[in-house]
Amino acid sequence: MLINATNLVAGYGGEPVLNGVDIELEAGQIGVIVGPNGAGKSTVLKSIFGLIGLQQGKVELEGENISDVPPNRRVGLGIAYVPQEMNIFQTLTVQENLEMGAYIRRDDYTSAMERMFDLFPPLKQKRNSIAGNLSGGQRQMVAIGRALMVDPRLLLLDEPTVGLSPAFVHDIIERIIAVARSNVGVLVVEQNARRALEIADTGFVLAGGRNLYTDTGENLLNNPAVAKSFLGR
Amino acid sequence: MNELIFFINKVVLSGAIIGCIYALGAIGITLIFGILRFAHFAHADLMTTGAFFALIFASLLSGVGPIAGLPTGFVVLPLAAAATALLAIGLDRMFYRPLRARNIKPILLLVASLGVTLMLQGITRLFAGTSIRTFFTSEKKDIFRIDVPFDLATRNIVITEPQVLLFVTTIVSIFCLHQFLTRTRLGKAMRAMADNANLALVSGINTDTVVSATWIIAGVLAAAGGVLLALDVALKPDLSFNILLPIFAAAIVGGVGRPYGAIAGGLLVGFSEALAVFNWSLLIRPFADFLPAWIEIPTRLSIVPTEYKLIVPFVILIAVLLWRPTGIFRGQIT
Amino acid sequence: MTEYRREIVLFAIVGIVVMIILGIFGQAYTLRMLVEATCFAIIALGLTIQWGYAGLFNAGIMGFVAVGGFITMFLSFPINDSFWQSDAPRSLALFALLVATIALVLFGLSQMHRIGISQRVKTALILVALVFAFFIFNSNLDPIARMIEKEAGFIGGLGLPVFVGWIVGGIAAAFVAYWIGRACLGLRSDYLAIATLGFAEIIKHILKNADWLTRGTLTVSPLPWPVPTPNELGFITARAAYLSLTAVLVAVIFVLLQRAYQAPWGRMMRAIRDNDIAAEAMGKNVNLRRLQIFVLGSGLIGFGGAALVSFNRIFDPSGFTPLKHTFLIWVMVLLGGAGNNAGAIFGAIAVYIIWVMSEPLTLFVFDYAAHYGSLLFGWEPPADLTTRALQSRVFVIGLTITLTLRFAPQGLLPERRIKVS
Amino acid sequence: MSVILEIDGITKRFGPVTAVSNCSFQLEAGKITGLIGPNGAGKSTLFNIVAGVHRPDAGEIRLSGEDITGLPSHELFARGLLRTFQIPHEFSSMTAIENLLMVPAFQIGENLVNALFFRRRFISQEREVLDKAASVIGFLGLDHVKNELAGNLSGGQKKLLELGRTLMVDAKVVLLDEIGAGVNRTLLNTLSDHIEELNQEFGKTFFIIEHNMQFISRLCHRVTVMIEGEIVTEGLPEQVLSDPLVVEAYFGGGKRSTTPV
Repeated sequence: MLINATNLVAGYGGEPVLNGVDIELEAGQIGVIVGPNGAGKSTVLKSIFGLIGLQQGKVELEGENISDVPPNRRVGLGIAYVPQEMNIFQTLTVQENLEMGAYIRRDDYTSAMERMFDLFPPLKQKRNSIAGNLSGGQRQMVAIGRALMVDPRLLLLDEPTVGLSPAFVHDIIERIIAVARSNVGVLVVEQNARRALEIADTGFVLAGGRNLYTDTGENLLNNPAVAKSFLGR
Repeated sequence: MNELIFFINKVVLSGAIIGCIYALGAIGITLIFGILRFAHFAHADLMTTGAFFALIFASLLSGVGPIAGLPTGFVVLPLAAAATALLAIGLDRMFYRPLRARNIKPILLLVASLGVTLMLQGITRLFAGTSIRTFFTSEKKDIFRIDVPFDLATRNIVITEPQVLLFVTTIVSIFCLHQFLTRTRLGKAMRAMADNANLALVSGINTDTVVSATWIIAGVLAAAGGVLLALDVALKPDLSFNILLPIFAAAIVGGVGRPYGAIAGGLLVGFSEALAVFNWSLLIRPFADFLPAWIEIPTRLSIVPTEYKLIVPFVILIAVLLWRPTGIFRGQIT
Repeated sequence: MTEYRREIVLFAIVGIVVMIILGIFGQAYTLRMLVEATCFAIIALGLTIQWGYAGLFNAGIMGFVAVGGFITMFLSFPINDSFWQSDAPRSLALFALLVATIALVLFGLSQMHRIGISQRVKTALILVALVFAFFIFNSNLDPIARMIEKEAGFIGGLGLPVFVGWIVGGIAAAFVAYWIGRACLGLRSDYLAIATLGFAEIIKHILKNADWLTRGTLTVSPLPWPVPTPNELGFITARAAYLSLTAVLVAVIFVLLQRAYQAPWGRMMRAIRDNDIAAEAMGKNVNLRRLQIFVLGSGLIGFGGAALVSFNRIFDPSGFTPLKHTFLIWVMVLLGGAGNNAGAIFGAIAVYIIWVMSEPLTLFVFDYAAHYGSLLFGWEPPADLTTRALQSRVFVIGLTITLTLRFAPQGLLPERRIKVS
Repeated sequence: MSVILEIDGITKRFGPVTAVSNCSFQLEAGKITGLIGPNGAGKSTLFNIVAGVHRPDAGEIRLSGEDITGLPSHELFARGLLRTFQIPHEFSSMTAIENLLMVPAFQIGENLVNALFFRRRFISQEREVLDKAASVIGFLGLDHVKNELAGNLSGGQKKLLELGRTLMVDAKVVLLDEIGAGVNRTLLNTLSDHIEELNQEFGKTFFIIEHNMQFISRLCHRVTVMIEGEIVTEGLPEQVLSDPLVVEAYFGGGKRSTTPV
């Protein structure tokens, strides 16, 4: 098991947002977290990455308990995180953004960078452009590319397609699949539930800070109760 | 022709000189603002303290200068810069970091830097007194008089050795800073953290290292500015307050968080000061014959009287704050 | 009473320290210190409403103190006959007429959008007009100023009662604050600090260099007192009379501010300080209210500054330093506790004692150091050691700020929670 | 039916992005109207335009027929439009009850002269405001923390305080910005009960942005759906929520996302 987070209870002071969430994911698989706003989807990613402390529960990476490791050291352990907003360095060039992603790497990462340009060809021509001037889709590519520069074992993506035009949504989803095929576990939070569950190996439906359903993406898509939990009928 | 030389001496050179000093201070202000998000009021005193360090080292190592053929105060600049950088890091550890750790409002960090500036002032004056000090007690200040190859020119362009050193140091510092910020891993991390501190943390950047690097650069440049200013004129202990607002003006004019903007801002403030008090009637007088007789050229025709020179940067500062608080070069990206 | 134990204990400590100082340095010295401390308390109350109630960072205290001091000098100083007998008053009146005309033209230009002139053109025209106005102003004022300086020294005062000077001084500071506030209160707090500091510096330079108006570096003295002067009553009685006046003023201002703080007005101000967006959404006119409290606080600062300048009997524009008049007040408010009026008074007295006492204490230490230094190591202390001791004040004040922020960020008397039963 | 708030042809662009495009709908007096739509649909932008935070590029907002477009938010409040905040905007260093006391605008004691010299002029009004705040605090079940600093309250209590503000004044329209977001189920039920009670007993008009469908379907009399900056449908909750277009938009990839551009 690549990542095994059990009974996560966490919040921002006051009442916890998560009231016991379980997440399990194998390497090379795509896990999708869906659910209504306020269900705690983003909070799950933040607590797996260590940005907020756990009140209860634990996070294990390949069987090793990493609950007390600070976030910048989790990068070194192979967890990369792409926040939902403000996820690129706007005043740096594309290439510098990628270099910052590789900040903790002491080895030669030119091959990783070339791989990134293969994965996201539009970035190659724009490598010396200021990232803040790129289009929304290209920014998202920079954001994901930055996270991938450490060759992570687990990639955490917080709503990577929000605000993107449909063509780019398709593009980004294709790339996520490609990343997972290179034996990286990808955990995605998505508002765009159907689209995301279609590519999910495992889907986690959250509500009120708890797991409501956990199943394969396909099963969840065909589960009428899931639709009901979304639309309240 | 002499009038033009006078103009070059009085405006072009002296504006550039004070502009360079302001720029060296303003880069530090702007870097600290960009990365630590507060207005560092102790910066001007960091500059004077740097000059005092140089004074101490120069008195310990007197005689080094003549060997190198340079003023002793300049030769010991690396030592003074190192000491100032250490001081800057020490001040951060002692006074700013504990407050940052408590997630205090940035405005209270500003207040803390006021406290630090008072302490620095108190200590330097307690140990060094309040009298004016100069590096040139035993050495003499080389003055270059450059002949202008025109028949009409009888005066010379005058520039002193410290002023030449100032230009060289400023250009070298800016070049090195540019290389550091755009080429090195740590320099890029500094820009990254100024851009988006949370994402820098998420990328695994060690923010403590970046903060230390910021203080080192700010301290070194502050020492350079302070020492060169003291070499150019003299070291007055109450100098710091006179340069505090100009360097803030320079940093804000250039857009806070933008080192290159700070350089432009420093020069702009420096030239404005020089231009504002320049006596324009000197430039007009040669053309008196061409003007109708009823126009009388006053003996003094400057934009502001010399006594008001000090308020020129404040006026620029306030004008920029009100007109465009993001600085006039906001389009520029660091 | 237990509720106010902290206040009682702290003020009692201050009282004991004052008694000790009285024992060592004598009555005249202690009275002088206390008068100055009470004047600073008025200024600190002005700042505590700006920063403590409304969260406005005013770093331009020195400017408002200078305005208050100047006005009180101008109004209360005896009439200068040689000025009034010269041609200068007539020239000045004509000059005033010219200034009024310029102001009218500028006002007219600023209203030009009403006749359909675009904003851009208007701004350009105003800028050009300002440049012209600046040159006309200077070229007309210069000869008058020179004439006054040559024939009469400076224009002198109006010989009005001192208290009128204080009140008008406060009003003038408030008036200046109104224009500064209108321009700057929209800025974020650190820029507001820098901008107000800049304005204060401009005010100081104008006062320092307008010799015809203020005698500049020559200074004006002796300023009259609102109570009989030491020449009439002797130091101790005269200073005691002055102290009773300033102490009553502090008490009156304290009571009034306390009422305002507890009234819905104070509640509204604190709400604006805590969260201006929400306060605006609850119908409070945030910009206007900030301007109001900025003007009120600056008026108090000007009033306190006027009382301070009168007491020192000398108007010296170069003496208005950011160090003494701005940062010292900030330490007073921060140490006392922002938003707590009793805290501001406590802070003013305590910090002023620290400020005044650090010099003799350092001298004491220096004497010992010099004595044993020469005795044991043959160290020869520098000749200006005693003048340097003065600098320890600055260090101690800096240390006090940083220690307060670190260990008592709310101040020694934090803002009180108003409980409702 | 009487219309109290009209949103007429509102358009707002941020740079090249059109966040809200020609949106029009109306709020009926005494009814609860919900605005739903997937993330990024422009709901918050529209809400902020109504609340006076943004100025629209085109269109008009009318409250009881009066044009209120682009007025600063304190003037909107004075005209009877009260908003709450998605992230609680409490006055953190004031007590819970003071948070409520400051809500009514134009209190006599907010005039400085009255505050300084004429306590008698505002004392009776102050007593009324106090009584009102005390009863609201009781209504919210926050009596035990009324003298606690609002900054120390829990997230849920702060949410209740946000709601309590709406009770302090007789606003014509109350705008609720995701009052249920980040709130647990029990508290959500409490909030819904309060809102329902306010609507039924006091006849208050509500305009709600919300993601929680149960909350919407339980409370709202009318629901408006926004997708990609446009209003796609509106009607009774049952109709709207079973509209295949809405189901697709909310659950699937958005109305037009299935067809590549």
